[in-house]
Amino acid sequence: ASVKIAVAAPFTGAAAPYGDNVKAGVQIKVDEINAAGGINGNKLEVVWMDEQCDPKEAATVAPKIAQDKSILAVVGHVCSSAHLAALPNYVRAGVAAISPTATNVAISEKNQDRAGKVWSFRNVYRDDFQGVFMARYAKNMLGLNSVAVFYENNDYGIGLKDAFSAEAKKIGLNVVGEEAYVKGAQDFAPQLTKFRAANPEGIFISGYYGEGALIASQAKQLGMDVVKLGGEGLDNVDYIKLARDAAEKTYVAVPFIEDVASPEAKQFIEKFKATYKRDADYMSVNAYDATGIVAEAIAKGGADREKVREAMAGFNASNPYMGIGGKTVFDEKGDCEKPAFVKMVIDGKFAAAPKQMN
Amino acid sequence: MTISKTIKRALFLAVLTIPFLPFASDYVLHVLTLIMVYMVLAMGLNIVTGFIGMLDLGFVGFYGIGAYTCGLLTMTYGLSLWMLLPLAALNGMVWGVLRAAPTLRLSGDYFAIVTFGFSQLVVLFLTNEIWLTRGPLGLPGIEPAILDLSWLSKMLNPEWDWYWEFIGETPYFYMGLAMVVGIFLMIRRIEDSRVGRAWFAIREDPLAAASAGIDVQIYKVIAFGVSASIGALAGSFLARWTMFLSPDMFQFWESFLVLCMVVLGGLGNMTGSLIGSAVLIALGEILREVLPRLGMPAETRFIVYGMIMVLIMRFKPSGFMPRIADAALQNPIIIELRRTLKAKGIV
Amino acid sequence: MAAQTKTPLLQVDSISKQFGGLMALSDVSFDVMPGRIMGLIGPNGAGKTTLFNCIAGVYTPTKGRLLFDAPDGQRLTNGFKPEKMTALGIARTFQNIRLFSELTVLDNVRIGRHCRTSAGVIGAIFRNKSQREEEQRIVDDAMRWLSFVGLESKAFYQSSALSYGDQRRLEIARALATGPRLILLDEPAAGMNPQETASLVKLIHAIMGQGITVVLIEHDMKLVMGICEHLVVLDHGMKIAEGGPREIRENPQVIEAYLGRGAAHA
Amino acid sequence: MLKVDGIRTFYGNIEALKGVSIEVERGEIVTLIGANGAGKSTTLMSICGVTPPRTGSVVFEGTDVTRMPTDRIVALGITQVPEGRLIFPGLTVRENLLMGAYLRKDKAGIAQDLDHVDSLFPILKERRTQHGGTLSGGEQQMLAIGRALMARPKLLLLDEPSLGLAPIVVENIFEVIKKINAEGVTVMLVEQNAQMALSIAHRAYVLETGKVTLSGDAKQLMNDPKVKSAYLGLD
Amino acid sequence: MLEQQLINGLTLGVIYALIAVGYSMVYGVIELINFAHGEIYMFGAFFCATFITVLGVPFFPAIAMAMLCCGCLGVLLDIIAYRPLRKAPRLAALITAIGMSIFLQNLAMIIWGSRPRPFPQEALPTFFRETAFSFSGVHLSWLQVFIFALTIVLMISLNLVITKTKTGTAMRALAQNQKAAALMGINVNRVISFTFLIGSSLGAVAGILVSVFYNTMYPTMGYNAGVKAFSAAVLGGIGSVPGAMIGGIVLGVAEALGAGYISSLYRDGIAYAVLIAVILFKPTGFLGKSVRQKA
Ligand SMILES: Nc1ncnc2c1ncn2[C@@H]1O[C@H](COP(=O)(O)OP(=O)(O)OP(=O)(O)O)[C@@H](O)[C@H]1O
Ligand SMILES: Nc1ncnc2c1ncn2[C@@H]1O[C@H](COP(=O)(O)OP(=O)(O)OP(=O)(O)O)[C@@H](O)[C@H]1O
Ligand SMILES: [Mg+2]
Ligand SMILES: [Mg+2]
Repeated sequence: ASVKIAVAAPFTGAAAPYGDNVKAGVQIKVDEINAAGGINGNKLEVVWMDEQCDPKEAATVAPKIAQDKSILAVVGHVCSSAHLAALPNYVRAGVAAISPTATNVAISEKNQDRAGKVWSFRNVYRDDFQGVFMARYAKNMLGLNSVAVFYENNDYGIGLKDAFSAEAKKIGLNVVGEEAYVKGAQDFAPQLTKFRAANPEGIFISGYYGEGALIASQAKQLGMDVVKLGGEGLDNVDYIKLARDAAEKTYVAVPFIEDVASPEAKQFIEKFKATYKRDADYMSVNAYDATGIVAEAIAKGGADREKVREAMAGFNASNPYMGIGGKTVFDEKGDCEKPAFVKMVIDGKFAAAPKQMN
Repeated sequence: MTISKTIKRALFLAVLTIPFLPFASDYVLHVLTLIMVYMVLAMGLNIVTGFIGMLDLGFVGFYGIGAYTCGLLTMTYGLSLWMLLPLAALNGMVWGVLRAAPTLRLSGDYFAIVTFGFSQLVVLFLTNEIWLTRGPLGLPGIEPAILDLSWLSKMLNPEWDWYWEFIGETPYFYMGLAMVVGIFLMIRRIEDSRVGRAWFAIREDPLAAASAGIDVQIYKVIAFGVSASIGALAGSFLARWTMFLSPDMFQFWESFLVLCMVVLGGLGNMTGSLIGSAVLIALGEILREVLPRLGMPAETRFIVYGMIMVLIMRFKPSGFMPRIADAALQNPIIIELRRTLKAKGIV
Repeated sequence: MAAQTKTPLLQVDSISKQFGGLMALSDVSFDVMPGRIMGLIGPNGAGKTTLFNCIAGVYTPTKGRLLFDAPDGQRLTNGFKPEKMTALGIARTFQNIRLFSELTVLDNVRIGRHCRTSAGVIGAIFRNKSQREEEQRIVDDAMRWLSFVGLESKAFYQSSALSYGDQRRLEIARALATGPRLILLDEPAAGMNPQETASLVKLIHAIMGQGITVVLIEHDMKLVMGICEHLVVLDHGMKIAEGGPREIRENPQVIEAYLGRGAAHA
Repeated sequence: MLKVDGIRTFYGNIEALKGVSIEVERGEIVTLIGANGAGKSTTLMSICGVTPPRTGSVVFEGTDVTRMPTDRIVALGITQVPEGRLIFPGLTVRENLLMGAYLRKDKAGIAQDLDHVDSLFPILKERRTQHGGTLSGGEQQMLAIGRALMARPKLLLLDEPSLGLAPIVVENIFEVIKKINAEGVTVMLVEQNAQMALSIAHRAYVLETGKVTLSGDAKQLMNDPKVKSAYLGLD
Repeated sequence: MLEQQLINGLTLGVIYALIAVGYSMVYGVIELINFAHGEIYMFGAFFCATFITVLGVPFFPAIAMAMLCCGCLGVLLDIIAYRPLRKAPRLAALITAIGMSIFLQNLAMIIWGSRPRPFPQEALPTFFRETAFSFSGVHLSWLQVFIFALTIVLMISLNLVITKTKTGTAMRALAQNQKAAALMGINVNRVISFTFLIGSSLGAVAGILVSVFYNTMYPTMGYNAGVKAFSAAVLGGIGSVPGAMIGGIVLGVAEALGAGYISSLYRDGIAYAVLIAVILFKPTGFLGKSVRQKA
């Protein structure tokens, strides 16, 4: 016998790399579970649902998932807008979803049914948390006085930069400029040129690693040898590959770092490297953990969506889920708080920053 | 003639019963409703691209305008959908006419690129004017459609409460169906009229049309207006149906998708637009279902999708329904004329 | 002559038209009298079609005045758009046939009725009684003109499937359907054999019979000389002669520039 | 030189040619007359491979060209002045003429032929740099003929060359046709102006609804009562 | 800052121009907005990188090989997708182009994965990254100089080919009337294939240079590039090679100045606004000619 879960993520289209990261994490977890005899003797099966990070596609796959009663829970979606579009279906049909990556604050308000039950969880911290965290880190740990903010004009980028800028203002970190870019952009020179005139000590990159790397390298080309700061969106080895030496002096907030990682985490990292020939990033780690959370909830709740949800909601302070990305504890809104760590690029490699805040 | 009419009626009745059939899950109804949204869009676009022959690459702009008009007015003022539908359509029409002003002189691909730029500007506006649209954060939690006839029922019988919140796919399926049928009939009637003929004349030869006494500019503006209002209508339906909007839903890619539906169906043929939408949306979903069964990963879906599009065009280069102005042939006046001509032995 | 007591239907008053450096028409003047067939002839590139385009509103003349005796009195029509001219009562056909080729023959003529009818979008949607009656009238009128040019039996053909001669007739029918007082025919007999040309002559006489004035561009001298009462000859954008067929045929300048020795006695 | 044998050509399902057979000898002028829609233009297009016949064969100088692509047929020496002129509206008059000489490599010969065309149609020389599309109808016709001459064909197919031309030019055109024929170019001529055509042709074919109904010596056909009434406008 | 922004815009513009030429060429001949051109551009970059990393070919020969491969890919595209539609309505080919673009993009995703990759920098000449010129705080790398120079050379030679050679005139003739072109003895299919060959290999060059310049390539990169290049081509007057160059540069500079001085949020918006304004003012783009059919 087998139990099924769905993974809804972008496997095609412009956001496909993120789906790829998530898929890798999920696959490793699922293989591990099945190698260990499955969940209560049942094989864990995954239904992959491509939604291109497109809200319309997400709203189409969601009822498809919801109607298939053999699917017990959903890992996904990757993008907040897709998650928001899919959400009403999960709430209505009563199937729990856990997103490894969607950080938009609005999700916390739209994920309850009329009885107040939460149907959507996430094992990633919200934008507001890490924005505040990085602002403090920049000011207090790195001693920066002025930063420029470069953000991707999407829900993630805006949410993160808003939190960052607000906190910066509060703690006296001077934000000398805010500029936007769009997904897939390759040329950032005009905005950077503008920044250069204000002479900041650092650039906070509120976006993902693909564009982040280009920003770093183009800043260097323009002669801006500054500190780069970012959220977990920058956490991917491709960042270093693409930015090359311009990646040095980059500080990234991440939910976990190898140095403080558990043995399981280290094992995962090795396995990931062996399978995919690259370093794991936070998306894969979170996806791995999200799958673990779902699997444990199914083990507890059995083949019953409602019970699975209950089991997921049950990961609270007294009963945390211990994953490779650290403790996951859901609050009453399905959000979780996680410790944040800082990684930095040294000699072409990510390493734990010497100074950590907590 | 009469046979096809019977078939059409039977088909319509069959569609009506779909939600009660065993296979009609929420997913199926959702996909069918989605098809109907695209049917409306395709019909709207077909007016400009099929009837007057101007390549409009920015149609989705009106879709977005309609959706946000409806979404924002719902969220801020709680207006009823029944009021919003005409309002959004009107707003779409205003923008359609406004867009016409600068583009009337343009021809061919220059028109195409300006319309394209227009829709990009709409998306940029929706993305960047966060104070109004919440930008990329989108508009989550738009209220579903509500049908409130309690004022009427209270008058009839104080016990009754005719108040329905449209939850689930079935009511939207019927709303969508009503919209498709209504707009289809409406366009078919316009098509088979003085206005429609003027449009076709412009499509075939603008100079000859002008020489036949048609004010080309005005009829273009009318076409833009009608087309835009239909786009906006589809948008306002979408807003209350998906209950979530974000600017990304109105990227230019959507314009191309709708254009593909129109061309695949047959330029200038409304029935074709219906077929085109059904085929392209269904294709995506069928592939989603079929490919994994053939052991192909989710990533291959669009390889096959693209290939099938190419193949359809290869074997149906004029689309499924190549005939233009075919509504006219079903006009009773024309049928009657044909009959008398035949009786007189002239034809 | 009776015509002299009438006002001209159309006055072409020192019209010039320039394309870049090329004077396609310079200072051309003549009157078109109602109820007559007038011929416009001249070598290739003389500016005949350009003159038609000026009269019909496709081009705005660089200089000069066009006066049309519209139903509501004399109108200066310089710069009017083609649809306005059609509405005023000037219809035309094209030298290179321009039909609505994917539409049926009937629809081509129905479109000709456009400027004499009024239904709009709202009317089309609701199809009230007056609108239905108008549609019926449009069809009746269209069929009348089709049978007038002898295309009744091909009403439901796609117009591009017609033979060349029939396409020319259809263009004439479409022009007639606009209810003109003046019709401009640009080489209607081009590509027709003598038999077909003969039936075209009959058709033109019938058009006259409807009280419509005809101006005709044609290179078929037999036809021109046979039916035109009055001729204007253009060469290099200038009027070089005007008068009756006999006069023109013997005008040495016209023979030199246009007719050639052979055709002079055709 | 050219042997068209029982060709049948279709437009979709419409059979435009129902078995047409025509022979042209080297050095001849052969004319093809017939009513509108008889299939004259289609015959020429079938010879050139633009609308290849479904059955039957076209043999040119011993080469079977029935299913050859148009450009290779043209390379063999058949050039057509097509119905409707089909000049290139966006190219200048000069470029249009040079396109006619597309397959030729002899620069000197091309220059010489350009002069020749200029002398035949002086107006084209005047309009040298104007776009083909803005020429008057008759000028376009001259351009189309000039362009065909630039190819120095062995066999010239002319589809209604006198269409839309002033009488004086028509005379001129027929002179030109006679002249180039005398220079050794074989000509196949489709004309509505049957009288003129028959008067310069050696032999003629009459086409009716896709079939050859009459053929023979041009002078003889001119006196055929059927031809007289139907195509010459003489009763 | 202005000098720097102008250089930024110019760099961007030249890149747009480079992609736009391929568009413009194909458009000029068969009036097809070849949407798959963006994908050819992307394949160019991936081919070149693959030849370098997998086969160990040096940089410049790898460019030549990639050009050849993309040229062939373009020709193949024409033969299997567009050629059967020569007589079909124009939009049929457009839809086919869109379908092909979807197909190729997803094919690349399967072959090379969806993740962005760096260009194999080891293979590049080292002087590329060095500064060639600098004035008032503005630096130009040799790579930028190389891109500028190459683009200009390509433009000029291409323009000469199109306006001065027989094949070029044949291309334009073909664009206007294929039947007549065939009657002139022009091998229509061969000329079109030739156009695709040239246009696509130029697309490959563009793809390679862009991914070298930005050190990144990914399967969806053709999408944005295609849109911008198409806009540039229209702005300059579609079908005109120098037009594509001017269009690209105007667009690039408008973007850079817009982002630098007005608002980075409306960066693309400013580019489109300029595009629209120009077209409204000059309805056939900078160098486009409108051939009006005579009445
Ligand atoms: N739009 C235009 N731009 C430039 N020149 C033009 C344009 N239209 C016409 N011409 C030129 O003006 C002159 C007159 O052209 P027009 O078409 O009026 O001649 P026409 O008398 O009708 O000749 P035909 O008997 O050959 O049809 C021609 O030399 C033509 O080349
Ligand atoms: N493209 C086409 N599609 C369909 N039918 C066509 C097409 N071209 C010609 N025909 C038909 O084929 C037949 C022969 O046409 P063709 O043009 O060869 O006649 P023609 O003798 O040259 O006449 P004309 O004197 O009018 O030029 C006609 O019945 C015509 O309607
Ligand atoms: Mg003329
Ligand atoms: Mg013919």
